[in-house]
Amino acid sequence: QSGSDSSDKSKTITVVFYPNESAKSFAGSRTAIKKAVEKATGKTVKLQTTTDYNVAIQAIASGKAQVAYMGANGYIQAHHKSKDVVPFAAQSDAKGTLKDATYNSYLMVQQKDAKKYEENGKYSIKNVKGKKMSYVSNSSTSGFLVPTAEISREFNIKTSDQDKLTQSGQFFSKVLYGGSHQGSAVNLIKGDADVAAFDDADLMPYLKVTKGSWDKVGSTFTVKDNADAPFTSLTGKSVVNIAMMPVQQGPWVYNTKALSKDDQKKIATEFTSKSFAQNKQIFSEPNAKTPMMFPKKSDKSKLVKVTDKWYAPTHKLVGY
Amino acid sequence: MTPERFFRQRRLRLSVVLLILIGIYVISMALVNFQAWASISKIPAGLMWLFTNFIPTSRSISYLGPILYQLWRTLLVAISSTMVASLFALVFAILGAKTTTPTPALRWGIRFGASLLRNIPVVAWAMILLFSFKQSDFTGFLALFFMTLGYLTRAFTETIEDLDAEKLQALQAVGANYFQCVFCGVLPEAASTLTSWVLYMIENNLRDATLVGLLTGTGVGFLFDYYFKAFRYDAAGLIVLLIAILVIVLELTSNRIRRAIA
Amino acid sequence: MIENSQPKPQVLHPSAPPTNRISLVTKPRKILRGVMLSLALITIYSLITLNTANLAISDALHSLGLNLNAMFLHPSIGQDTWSQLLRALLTSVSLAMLTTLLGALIAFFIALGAARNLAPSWLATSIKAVMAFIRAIPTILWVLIYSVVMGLGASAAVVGLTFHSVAYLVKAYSESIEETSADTIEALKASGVGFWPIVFQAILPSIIPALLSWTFIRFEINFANAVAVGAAAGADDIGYFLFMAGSFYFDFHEVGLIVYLLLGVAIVLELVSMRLRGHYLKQN
Amino acid sequence: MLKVIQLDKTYGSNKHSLKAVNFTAKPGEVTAIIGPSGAGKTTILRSINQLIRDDSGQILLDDTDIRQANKSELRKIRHHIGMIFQNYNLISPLTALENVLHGRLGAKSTVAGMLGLYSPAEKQEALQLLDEVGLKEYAYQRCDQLSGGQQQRVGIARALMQHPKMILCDEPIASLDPKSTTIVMDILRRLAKEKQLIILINLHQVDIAMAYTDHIVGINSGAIVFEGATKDVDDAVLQAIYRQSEQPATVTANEN
Amino acid sequence: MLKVIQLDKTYGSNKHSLKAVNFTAKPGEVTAIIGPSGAGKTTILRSINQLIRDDSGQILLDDTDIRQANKSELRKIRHHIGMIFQNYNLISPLTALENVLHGRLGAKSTVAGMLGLYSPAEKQEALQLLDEVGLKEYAYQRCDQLSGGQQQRVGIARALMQHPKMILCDEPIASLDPKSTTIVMDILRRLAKEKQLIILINLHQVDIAMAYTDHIVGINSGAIVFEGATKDVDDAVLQAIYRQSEQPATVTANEN
Ligand SMILES: Nc1ncnc2c1ncn2[C@@H]1O[C@H](COP(=O)(O)OP(=O)(O)OP(=O)(O)O)[C@@H](O)[C@H]1O
Ligand SMILES: Nc1ncnc2c1ncn2[C@@H]1O[C@H](COP(=O)(O)OP(=O)(O)OP(=O)(O)O)[C@@H](O)[C@H]1O
Ligand SMILES: [Mg+2]
Ligand SMILES: [Mg+2]
Repeated sequence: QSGSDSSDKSKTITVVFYPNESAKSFAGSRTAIKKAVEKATGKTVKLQTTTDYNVAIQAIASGKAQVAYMGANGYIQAHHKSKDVVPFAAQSDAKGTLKDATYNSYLMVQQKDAKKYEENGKYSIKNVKGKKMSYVSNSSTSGFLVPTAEISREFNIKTSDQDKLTQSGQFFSKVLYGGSHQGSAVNLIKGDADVAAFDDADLMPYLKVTKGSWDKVGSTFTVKDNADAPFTSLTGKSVVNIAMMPVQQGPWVYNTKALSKDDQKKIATEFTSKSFAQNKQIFSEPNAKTPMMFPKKSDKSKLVKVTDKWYAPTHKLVGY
Repeated sequence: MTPERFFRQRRLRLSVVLLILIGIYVISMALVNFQAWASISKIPAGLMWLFTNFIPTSRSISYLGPILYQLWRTLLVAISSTMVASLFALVFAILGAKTTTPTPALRWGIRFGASLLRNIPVVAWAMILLFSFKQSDFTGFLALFFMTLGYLTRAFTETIEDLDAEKLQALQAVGANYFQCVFCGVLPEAASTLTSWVLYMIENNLRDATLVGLLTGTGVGFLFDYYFKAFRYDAAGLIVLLIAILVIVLELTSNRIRRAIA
Repeated sequence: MIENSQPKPQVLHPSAPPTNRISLVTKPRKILRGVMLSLALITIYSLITLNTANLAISDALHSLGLNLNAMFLHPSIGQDTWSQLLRALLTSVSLAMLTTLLGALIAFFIALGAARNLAPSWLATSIKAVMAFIRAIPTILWVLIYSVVMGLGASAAVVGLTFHSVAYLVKAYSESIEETSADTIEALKASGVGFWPIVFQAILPSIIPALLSWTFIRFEINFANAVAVGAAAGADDIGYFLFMAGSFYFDFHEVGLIVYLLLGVAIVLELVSMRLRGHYLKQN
Repeated sequence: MLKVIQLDKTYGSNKHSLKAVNFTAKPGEVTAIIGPSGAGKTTILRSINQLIRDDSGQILLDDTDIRQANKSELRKIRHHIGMIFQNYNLISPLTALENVLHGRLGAKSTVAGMLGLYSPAEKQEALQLLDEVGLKEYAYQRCDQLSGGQQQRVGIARALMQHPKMILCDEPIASLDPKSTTIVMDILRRLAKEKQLIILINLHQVDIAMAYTDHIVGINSGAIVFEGATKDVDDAVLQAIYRQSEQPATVTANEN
Repeated sequence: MLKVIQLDKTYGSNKHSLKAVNFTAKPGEVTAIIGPSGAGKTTILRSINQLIRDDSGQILLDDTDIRQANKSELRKIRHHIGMIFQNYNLISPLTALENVLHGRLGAKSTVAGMLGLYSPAEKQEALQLLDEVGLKEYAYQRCDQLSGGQQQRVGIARALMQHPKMILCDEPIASLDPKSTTIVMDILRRLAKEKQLIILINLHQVDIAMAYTDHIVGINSGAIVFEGATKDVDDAVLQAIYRQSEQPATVTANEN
């Protein structure tokens, strides 16, 4: 196994992907990344997909994998386990900077119930207490961590009491887990939940904006007429976002103990280079049929250098 | 036929079996790229890692209340699903066992059905049940019920097939009919084995809580998942410890019960 | 106390109570009934308190019908290719075979120490307790542990899954060993045969049918486990495709197809196991 | 009256176990089947109540052919045929009393039989029978805790519990001591006379056969070599019955 | 020379199965233990090779007390004691030949024993022994396909395969026909004489005991009631051996 000896001199470099980025459709992007790393370092690269967050995080933290692409929350966890895990690149915003390098997590309600959460024309989450809540899964950043943090802030719940938000019959009358962003949305649209948490990226294929925009609180979203399973029987139903939280883009990280300084530099340079951003296998064209790993919002979209400092907001959310 | 030839044939057969097994081993090792020695040498390290990371701390003791409550709920679901499933399994097993089946066609049908239930993967169960039956205890119960039914039907069938056929013949010779043979012969003869299977399945269902956690969002399986994914390994370790204790207690009780009814 | 033509000994009648009511209920039976009754009561209690989330059965069944229809009546290959799927299926089968083979081999020897009719009872009890503990640790945790110490990949999955196999098979094997007739073992003991020859010449041949059926049941479980957690360790097996199709793309059709593939393997297995068992059980 | 006509039986394909067996057993008489080990004695008995299906022939019990009976008829017929086995074949986790009561199963409704509901009279009778075979004290003991001889006697009581027309005994006294042997053979002979039962016994002990039976069927390698009154059995006859067959038919080393 | 001195044995707590049993068996002689069913015959035999641990007493074989032997000594001693069981106790999925060869296991190294490696001479001898008990044709048949009598003879061959100093037989002829009985008893008697073996046989058939043995031990309810030369056994002695014990000791209906 490549990672069996985690010294600087390791001949192969293992790159591990989160379940999300392990998707089959990103196979092309993964291969392109492999080639890029091989070209930069001259070493053999091994790609490793996984279907379990923990496994990916432990792999990079323990140095069995040298490079990983993770979510912001996962990075914080990995960094907490081992300070050797350091971010070196993240997806930029449309302007090619880190300023708005975020995506959105929502708390949504059904359109017919939206009124109940409106006060003087402004939506708030004051009324979510005692409702039926649907999360994605307890390992999700945008479908769990960020929403619970938002609710805790609103209701002044101490960190040590946050477990209350996760189980039925405490803060919420009922807590459901959709298992995925889609599943959480289905819970809401079917009426099993009153409030649901999910993000924009995962629902874009199924929902269209019918009022407002993806970036505005109080917008209305409707299930597309040609939506695939599990939305096939739910077409035309509408939901409203009553809260929107920015989530920081996840970083590319390496384990500084397991990767030589030289290789670290070479990889960071390659990833943030122009040619990398122009690789069509990695950054999808604006209207490409099959999306690649990173969407090209504009010409300036690219990977930019990041440090642990930039993730301070997420550090704060997680609590360490 | 001389003894020499006989034993040569024996040895030949044994060697063929061994060769096949070694072949399977080598081929699958190559196919999945498994490194035997490197892996075996890492086993102690893994155990060390487990014990250093998953030791419950004083902090995790404070979670004891909710964990015990969920453990209790899970135990209830495990018991009830096993009991209901074992009723059905018993009927299917009697109808499906070679020695007691009314018609061989039924036997194949039952074996096939049981195999189906056992081999539908967790992900598929989740898809089948979750989208239709919502996330609730009942859905968890259903999933456990079906899986248990698959295993118990097979186990019961084989238990019954292993009984001494002559003893059943003694009852047939008395003129007992099918049901009487079953109730007065098969069941008493197999009772202790069947009971130990039921008790074992309860234990198994208690452990196999991942699926239930997924389907119900409650239970000790959910809690484990929650702590595990939140990297609160001490609490997850506490859960494992409690499950282990409960499983051992169950096993001891089940041994005592088996001895008492044997 | 054989009764015969000789003068009947007086003492025979009175010892038993006047037997107007003869009860057939013996103590073990009372215990069995007690156990069954309490389990039944627990079952009823938990069924009553079961949270059904106000399930509308007709809706649920309707939707179940739709899903099953999509899965099993309209399976499709989705975005994958047959060669990808079959290759992954082969990996899963290999994983299961490896873990079963390793597990069975290791478990057989440990089981000798865990069988009460062969080993001292303190040893048997402690081995069984350790095995119960190993079984209590979820499979995914074993896989995680070994991906941490060995790195991601199939090796971690194999070692992780093997742990459970061993723990399970030790229990199963040791109970089979305990069931071998004490008399046959005694017959060899009586001629001064030592432990190992008895194990291989008497016990092993007698319990082969039981071992076979346990090992095959475990193969099935290992196959299911390989599918469920193999992908977590990056073993690139059919579990990865199932996870993608199921939890990622919600492609009921492809899930259906993969389930069919898995069932195909299971049925081949079932047939092999039935034939082997039949071969060893045939007496009459 | 039991008439066995041209009974033939082959196990598997390589061995003729019964060859055109013909004999008759009368009510009120004890008939012994004697012959060397492996001659087919057990096979004959099991064919009579169709525990094994023979290949051809007729088995007439009071002029109805048992071989032609359908399933439910067979059950009724079997209820009138008690059987005592070489290996006892008791349901071991149950008590002696319950095993004896099993003799009533054939006469009970399905449900009553399933649930083991026996009338007080039946229980009393079972106890009485156990007493008769000298096992009263063991009525509530599990059968697997009894000695071989004790188990055999439970089996006899079970057969008697059926109120049978005919009793088939497969070496019923093999594990009994002489005293018990006397008792059992006495009971069987008395039953035959008093209730006009047909009693068919496989025996190894020629002396017992000579002392207790009325009619003897001698069998060797699956073929009847003698049938007649016990008093007609002389040394020549015994010689014929127990003669070594030259070559054990077509038996070959089974390679399995 | 086998000397059993003050052997006592209690099963569980409610029953005295052997009470101060004393007797002697000499090489070159066949000694029979006779007594009613449940008297404790089997218990004595199993105590002798320590298959059941007795409560107290001494068992001297050539002046070494078997009861004092440690584990490996016991194994060696046992290898010189052949045993033939009431229920045959063969390993049923194996062939007759293999079961006979098991008699050599006690003399083999662990590894050779584990793998069942037998020398050609041993195999030849096993076949020879099977021939002697009349089962040559069945050497390659699975034991569970043999009749009771056939299985019993395989058991005898297995004991002979041990080249024993002493053979313990628990009702070895219970399921044998008279012819086989004669053969087996003849073999045993011949072995006793030729090889100066100690042969101890539990028997139910008094006539066989009278015809084939030199020495008789009579037991009733766990106590020796007679020991002496066979020729000294008369009706009074038999009466005493098989007499009804007044009250079956403390046996009560066991609710277990
Ligand atoms: N299930 C079977 N399969 C094959 N052969 C069998 C089977 N049962 C019995 N036989 C053979 O049929 C023949 C007759 O067997 P059977 O049991 O009737 O003999 P038996 O006269 O009762 O002998 P014994 O006195 O030893 O009990 C024997 O040679 C035996 O090997
Ligand atoms: N394992 C046991 N537990 C309790 N009691 C037993 C056990 N084995 C035998 N006994 C009792 O001990 C007594 C002697 O039994 P044993 O088997 O030695 O008799 P036996 O003389 O060989 O009888 P048989 O001629 O019927 O074989 C019997 O009353 C029996 O019920
Ligand atoms: Mg027979
Ligand atoms: Mg005995």
